[in-house]
Amino acid sequence: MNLWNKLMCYSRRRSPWLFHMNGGSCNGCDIELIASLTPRYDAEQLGVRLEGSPRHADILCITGPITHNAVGAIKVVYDQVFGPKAVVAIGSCPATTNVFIESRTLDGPLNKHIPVDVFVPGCPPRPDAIIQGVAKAAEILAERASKKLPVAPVVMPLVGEGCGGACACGGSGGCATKEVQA
Amino acid sequence: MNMTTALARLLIFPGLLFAIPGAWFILWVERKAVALMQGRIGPPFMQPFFDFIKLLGKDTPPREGIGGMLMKAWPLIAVSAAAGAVGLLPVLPSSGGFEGDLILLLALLEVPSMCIIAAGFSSRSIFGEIGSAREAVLSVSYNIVFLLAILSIAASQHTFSLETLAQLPASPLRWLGVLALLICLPAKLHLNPFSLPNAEQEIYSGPMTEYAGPELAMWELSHGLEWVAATGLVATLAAPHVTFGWLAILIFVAFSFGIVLMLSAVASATARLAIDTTVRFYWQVTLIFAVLAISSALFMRFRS
Amino acid sequence: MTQLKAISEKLGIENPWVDKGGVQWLEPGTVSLRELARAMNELQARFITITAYQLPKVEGLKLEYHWDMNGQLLGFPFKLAGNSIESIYDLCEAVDWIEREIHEEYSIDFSGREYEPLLLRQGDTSGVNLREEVAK
Amino acid sequence: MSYKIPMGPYHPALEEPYKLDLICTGETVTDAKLHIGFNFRGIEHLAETRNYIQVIALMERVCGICSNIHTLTLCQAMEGLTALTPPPRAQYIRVVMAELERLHSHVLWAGIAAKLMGFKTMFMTCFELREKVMDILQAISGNRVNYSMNRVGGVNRDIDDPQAVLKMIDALEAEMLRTVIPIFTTSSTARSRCAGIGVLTHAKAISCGVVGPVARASGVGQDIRKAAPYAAYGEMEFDVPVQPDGDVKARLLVRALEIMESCKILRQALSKLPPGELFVGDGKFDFTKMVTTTSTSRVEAPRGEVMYSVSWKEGSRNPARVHVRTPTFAVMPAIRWMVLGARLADTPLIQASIDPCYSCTDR
Repeated sequence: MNLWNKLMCYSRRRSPWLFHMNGGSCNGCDIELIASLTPRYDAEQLGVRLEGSPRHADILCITGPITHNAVGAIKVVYDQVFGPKAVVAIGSCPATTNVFIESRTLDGPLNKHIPVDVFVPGCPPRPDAIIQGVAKAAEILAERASKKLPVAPVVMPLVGEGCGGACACGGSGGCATKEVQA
Repeated sequence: MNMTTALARLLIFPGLLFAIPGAWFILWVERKAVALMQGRIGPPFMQPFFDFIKLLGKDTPPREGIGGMLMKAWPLIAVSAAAGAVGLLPVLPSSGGFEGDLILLLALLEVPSMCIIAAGFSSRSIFGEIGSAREAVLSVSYNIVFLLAILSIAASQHTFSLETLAQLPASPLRWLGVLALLICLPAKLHLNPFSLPNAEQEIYSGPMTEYAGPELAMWELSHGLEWVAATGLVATLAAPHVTFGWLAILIFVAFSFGIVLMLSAVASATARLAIDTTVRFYWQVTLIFAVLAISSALFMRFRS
Repeated sequence: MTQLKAISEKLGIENPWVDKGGVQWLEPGTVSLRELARAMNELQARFITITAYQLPKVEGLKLEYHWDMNGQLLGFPFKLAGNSIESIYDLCEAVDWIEREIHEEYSIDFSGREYEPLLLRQGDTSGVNLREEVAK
Repeated sequence: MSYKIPMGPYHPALEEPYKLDLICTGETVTDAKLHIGFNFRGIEHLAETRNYIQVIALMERVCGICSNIHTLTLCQAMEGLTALTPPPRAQYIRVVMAELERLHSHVLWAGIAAKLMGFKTMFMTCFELREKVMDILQAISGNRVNYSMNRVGGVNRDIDDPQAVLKMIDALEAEMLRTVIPIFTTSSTARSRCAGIGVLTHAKAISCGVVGPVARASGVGQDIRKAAPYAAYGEMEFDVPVQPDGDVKARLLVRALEIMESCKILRQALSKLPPGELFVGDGKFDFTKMVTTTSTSRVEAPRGEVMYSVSWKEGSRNPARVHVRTPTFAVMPAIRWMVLGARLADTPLIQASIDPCYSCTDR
């Protein structure tokens, strides 16, 4: 690997620009994504910038269980992002459709439509978990540039206390059930 | 000025070799200053450099036909014009120069915003077009003040040579001119409260919406160079003149730095104004400034 | 209670209100929908919502109209004959979206108004919440 | 020449998808068309397939900002069905949670409004303030967004340390009075973006049936907490701020004053927190043994009145129907009247001034 490639890898890791898309989410993850840019968490320390146009972005952050109405838009936006690019699925919804499982107006999970690189679990994930996921995606971007290989999706560990719906209840609200039955 | 010094000024100092890192530095200072004022830590040093390199490594959007060629050309023209403008700044004492380089500098400084307008319209996106229309309205309104200020400075000291202007002691009228220039800078550099053409919440990224990858990197660079040239111009006119080389550079950098901090502070303390409020503001400033300039000119005439 | 009396007088009926869980209900069949909407307009009551219920097969669909009068929740159930009921959009602007939504979810036809395009799922067919549709 | 500008569905000004087609002449809006449904998850229908415990977890996820309000309203409606009355401590804890949620929602809104005015520093300040509330919410419930505090017949968790909450309220109130309110009301750039913009007249507010802060900013003084008290609101003393102007500034002021009122309510509720049980009815009720019946419940959410109608069928574990009327659903059609004649640059702010929540609207 020559010097230019090394510099490029390093730059990619240091400068992830995000485009945020809501695939029918309840708002929780979206607000937590915004919160991760604010003084308490300040994702700009990692060079993160929330961009207004998908053309400028490197990382596509998608929240929500992917409604029928959102599928087309998500595919269009995915194509509008120029490579190399990565997709971060924020929250349990894009990964499994969460509590909305079996809904007939959904067309999830997300990886049915576009390849996902990083799953950030949680309902919603904490802002620090989101930042961690974005940093991981930036790493994947750099790797992809050097090896030109598809990288298997990464599932981030759950950050913080409490289940918040991210547990293995399969979206049936089973955790609440257990608490009442116990 | 002979060919060698001209090339050296354009390419080495204060031209490209100095100006590009300078542009990245100023972009970083601006982001960092805003972050600190918001109680954040902000981007790491060299962040604009990493952004630039990363954008160079991204895929280039396919562009076809004359429109596509033009779209590719606009950022390059903007970068060269801005770099040329930086090259004209008389940072070093007795670095040479010619009568009328102030006019050329003004013309070159205007090129990037013309390019933005053209780029927005040739992108054929509705948001680009609105952004360009806003940029056009904005540039018409602030440029009157901008040109008036420069003209009054030049006229009061009977020269259109930046070099000579930098060596002459500042007159009260020049301070007035510098103040007017400072009022114009936020609009020229698309900062709050006049960040209309790139108002993300209304029209995505305005004229830049359709740009990506290396082309976007060029736009970022031209924006940084505009910063260097515009703050440099004000610094040249405002800074005291010294004959010692290194000290001159130090003073120039310190003044530019101060102006960047000031503009960032204003930007972080204000909300974005609507276009009609902006235009009204600049017309008011124009009026006040015109009255002041005429009265002080008359005053000087009577005194002499 | 004086409010309820005022409504009764306006509608020209006896006082047949039933209190159930803090809601004052008017028994179905007492008053026509458009008359009710007009009376509510005159009394400056605030329209809240319509709730649609799918009753067991033979009984069909039921709509509950809710108005608020100075904090008192008023309920007016209407059983549907077949699949259609009069629209009160021309009398009450606030009813616009909820009528569109109910048309979309239960295929109920509010006669006398347009509801294209669909509110929630443009380009889809109406009746997404009907149980017969689920079976398919 | 008039032209059409599509705003959205995926627009940087909006956290959520929703489409506003603006017909403009120059920079002036002459007509607007609203399209929603990008978030339509069919929750009402989904609720019919969930049992009486799962449905609470499901309804919590109607909205990520006012998640507690949705479970509160649902649990109240289900308590109406089962004739259970939560113990006094639970009622007070419900008030505390609802008001904490109102605080974080209103501060969040102030931040988003500042962002839409291009006022990034104010946005950051508001979000930093909001983190204070989020800390308390996390300390009480263990989570930042979905608290799962409510259950049929009471609440799940206790408030262990009321003093910590009181301390946070003092800090928040001081900061609001010191920076946020003065800046929004006196900063000339902020004022020029708010005053006289997006006016909804009193008459239009009534005919559109708008609710919550939007109605109160148009001079319609209705608040479910006062008009039909639920939980422990009957025992609280507070005012309902009403502004007559109907513009963005009035909505801003109403919400700012409501933050103050919320602090007042929280202080009362926390100081009077009665001792006792957290919930009743554990094992005493069985939804499958209930007769066919319907119950409604109304609650004043941060954005206005939420109404739930829940009906249960005899012998069923699942609700027969859950209908949710969210505040944004009632307020959104009024956007059309607010943006008419406005400048294009003001439309994002106007649509945000109703504090829209599309995930609530679409369900």
